[in-house]
Amino acid sequence: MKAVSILRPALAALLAATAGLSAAAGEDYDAQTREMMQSSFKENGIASKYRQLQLDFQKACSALVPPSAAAMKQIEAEQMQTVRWPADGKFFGDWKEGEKIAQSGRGLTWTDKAGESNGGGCYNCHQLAPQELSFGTIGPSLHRYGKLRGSDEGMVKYTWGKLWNAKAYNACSQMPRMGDAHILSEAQIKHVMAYLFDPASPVNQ
Amino acid sequence: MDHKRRDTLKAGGGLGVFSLLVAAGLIKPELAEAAWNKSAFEAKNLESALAALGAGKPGDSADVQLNTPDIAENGSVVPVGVVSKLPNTEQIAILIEKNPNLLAAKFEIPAGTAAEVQTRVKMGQTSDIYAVVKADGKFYVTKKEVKVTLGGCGG
Amino acid sequence: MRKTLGIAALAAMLVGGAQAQSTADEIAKYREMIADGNPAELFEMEGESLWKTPRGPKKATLEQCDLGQGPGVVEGAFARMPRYFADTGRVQDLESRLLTCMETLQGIPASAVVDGDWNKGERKTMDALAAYVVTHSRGQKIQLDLANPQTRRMYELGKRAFYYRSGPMDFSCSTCHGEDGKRIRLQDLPNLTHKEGAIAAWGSWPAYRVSNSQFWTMQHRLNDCFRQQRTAEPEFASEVTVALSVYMAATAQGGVLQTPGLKR
Amino acid sequence: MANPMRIRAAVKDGFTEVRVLMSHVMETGQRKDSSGALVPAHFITELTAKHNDRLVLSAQFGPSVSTNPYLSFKFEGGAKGDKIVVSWVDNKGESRSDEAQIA
Repeated sequence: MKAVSILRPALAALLAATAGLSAAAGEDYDAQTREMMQSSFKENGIASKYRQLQLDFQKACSALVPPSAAAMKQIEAEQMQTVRWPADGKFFGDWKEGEKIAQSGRGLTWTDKAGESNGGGCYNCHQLAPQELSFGTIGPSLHRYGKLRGSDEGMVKYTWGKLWNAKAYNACSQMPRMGDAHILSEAQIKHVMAYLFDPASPVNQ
Repeated sequence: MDHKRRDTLKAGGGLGVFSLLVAAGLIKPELAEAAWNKSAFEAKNLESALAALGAGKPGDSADVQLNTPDIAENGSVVPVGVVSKLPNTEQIAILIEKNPNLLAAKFEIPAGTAAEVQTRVKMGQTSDIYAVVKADGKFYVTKKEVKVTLGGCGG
Repeated sequence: MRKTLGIAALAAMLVGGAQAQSTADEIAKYREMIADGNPAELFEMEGESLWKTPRGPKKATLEQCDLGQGPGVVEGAFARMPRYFADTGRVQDLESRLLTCMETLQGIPASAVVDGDWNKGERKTMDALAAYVVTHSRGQKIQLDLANPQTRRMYELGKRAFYYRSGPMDFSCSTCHGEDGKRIRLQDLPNLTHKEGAIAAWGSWPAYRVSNSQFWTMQHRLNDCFRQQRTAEPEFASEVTVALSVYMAATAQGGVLQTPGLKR
Repeated sequence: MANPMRIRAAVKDGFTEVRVLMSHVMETGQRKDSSGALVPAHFITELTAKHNDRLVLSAQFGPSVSTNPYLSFKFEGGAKGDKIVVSWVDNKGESRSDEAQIA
């Protein structure tokens, strides 16, 4: 109850009365929630109990009050350290493979098996190629990504970094850390890069 | 649940509904239909499906209306309604061109029943749906494309 | 209708152009066409029959089950759940309360459901029983007893669980359900932090899902949300599932139940 | 064993509208289970609907009809309290017959 504890008691009581749902004094709901997020879950297949523990930035971005601007900056700097640039200096693979990765939302659930290659799930949240009507809107439209943004070195590196670890650019981004969290391989990220930038890719039509 | 009636019917084994009803004296034999049209239901292309229905090359008719959405949110359940404005409509069939078996359902419309049915079909992919109607002994057709989309997160 | 307008407005706003508009209109038409004749009715009929059938080691029916409105009262019970039950000393959702009734009245151990598989055995029985009970709250207003301190505690835990990010994809419930007008692929995502979205969600589960022809309870719905969130698996009727249910139902307080629903 | 059908029938403007929900898996025979084995085809093949003793609709289904099939149609006449009987049989010879009264 960090949010309420800094309020003067009278104001807290007023808010409590208005909401009708406020905490009883002395209850540490944050700690109880952390305990519950362990005790209510069990391991199933590749989905281990370890997944219930939070990384520092996950914890900061879960609070009812968002982190301060300074805290966000610090998370972003830390996450930037995780970005691994392509070993051979090549940023682009095959856009056709990239399209398959963008379409597939599979992988890492307790019904998936270890060692299978994961999808990127891009269409879950983004519009990409215009002929695919089934696209999500949690993230911005990426239609004509390369065409609109160009493909100078800065844009290419920004996009690679964003795919590798979106938290390096926006601490509490909703986008998974595709490279850093081992969701996609380096080769898969190259294919997705080609899907975004290649002039022949349907994304840029 | 009426277990007794169900068991009675079950005892009929592989007999069709009609045979059972005839056997039970519930309907007169002359109402009994021919058995399930195996060749029509197992047809793998439009031409052979139409041939098995005895429809040959049906003519297009604006009096046959197909009521479906243009886009189905899920291919497992695609609502299909067929209305025939043709007098003496006696049969309505629904075919899905790109399904492994084209013919989905066939309805016999006795006198006094409206030439208007609604059901739900499965579609494996975006395809044309055909409504084939037999009226006054002649066959008519209308078709419409239904797009099948992927709805969820695919996880 | 709210949903129809939502997706239409959203598509127009984000994409512009006639194509997106017509997609939204046609999806709305699709939903309207399948709305009549919800196969959930088949599960409700089965549930009613199961409710009245003597079962388990004690060969008893569930007709004396107390869902909070007194033994045997089904009418309106779901509209007031989850709620605190003095006999178990816990806040229980419909499914966890049905577990209590099956155990105490019929002698069927909770483990038969908790350790079971979806769509099989006693979990399948649970689906049908839930379909039966929630049908008898259809059209009623969601009325949680938020004055109860135990229920309030569960609300606070549920709210925090809703924002709890973890796992390889850093997701929480709020990733998908924290803003208005979002969708995954073509699927509208209700904003569960506001009343309207919470009513759309809590008020239409449990539901028949056309994509797999199954009837899903809220326990099943939440389980699959966590699966897609890439967390470990929540135990059936565990504290987190009840806490999230209290959070959703409390946010939807006063809204009208349309249970059982019909979903993609 | 098949579960009961849900049959609703109501008179409107001189017609009786009948809506039927059937409980059936409607397996196509093309689907694979989690172990990769084909699930055998299992679907309703024939259906009849009768008003009192008069046949008002007969139908043949293939495996493309959706799981838990829905059907609606209407016929002339019919009065409140009249009996509607719907019967089906599937490709495994299982069958079911249920009745309802016109509301």
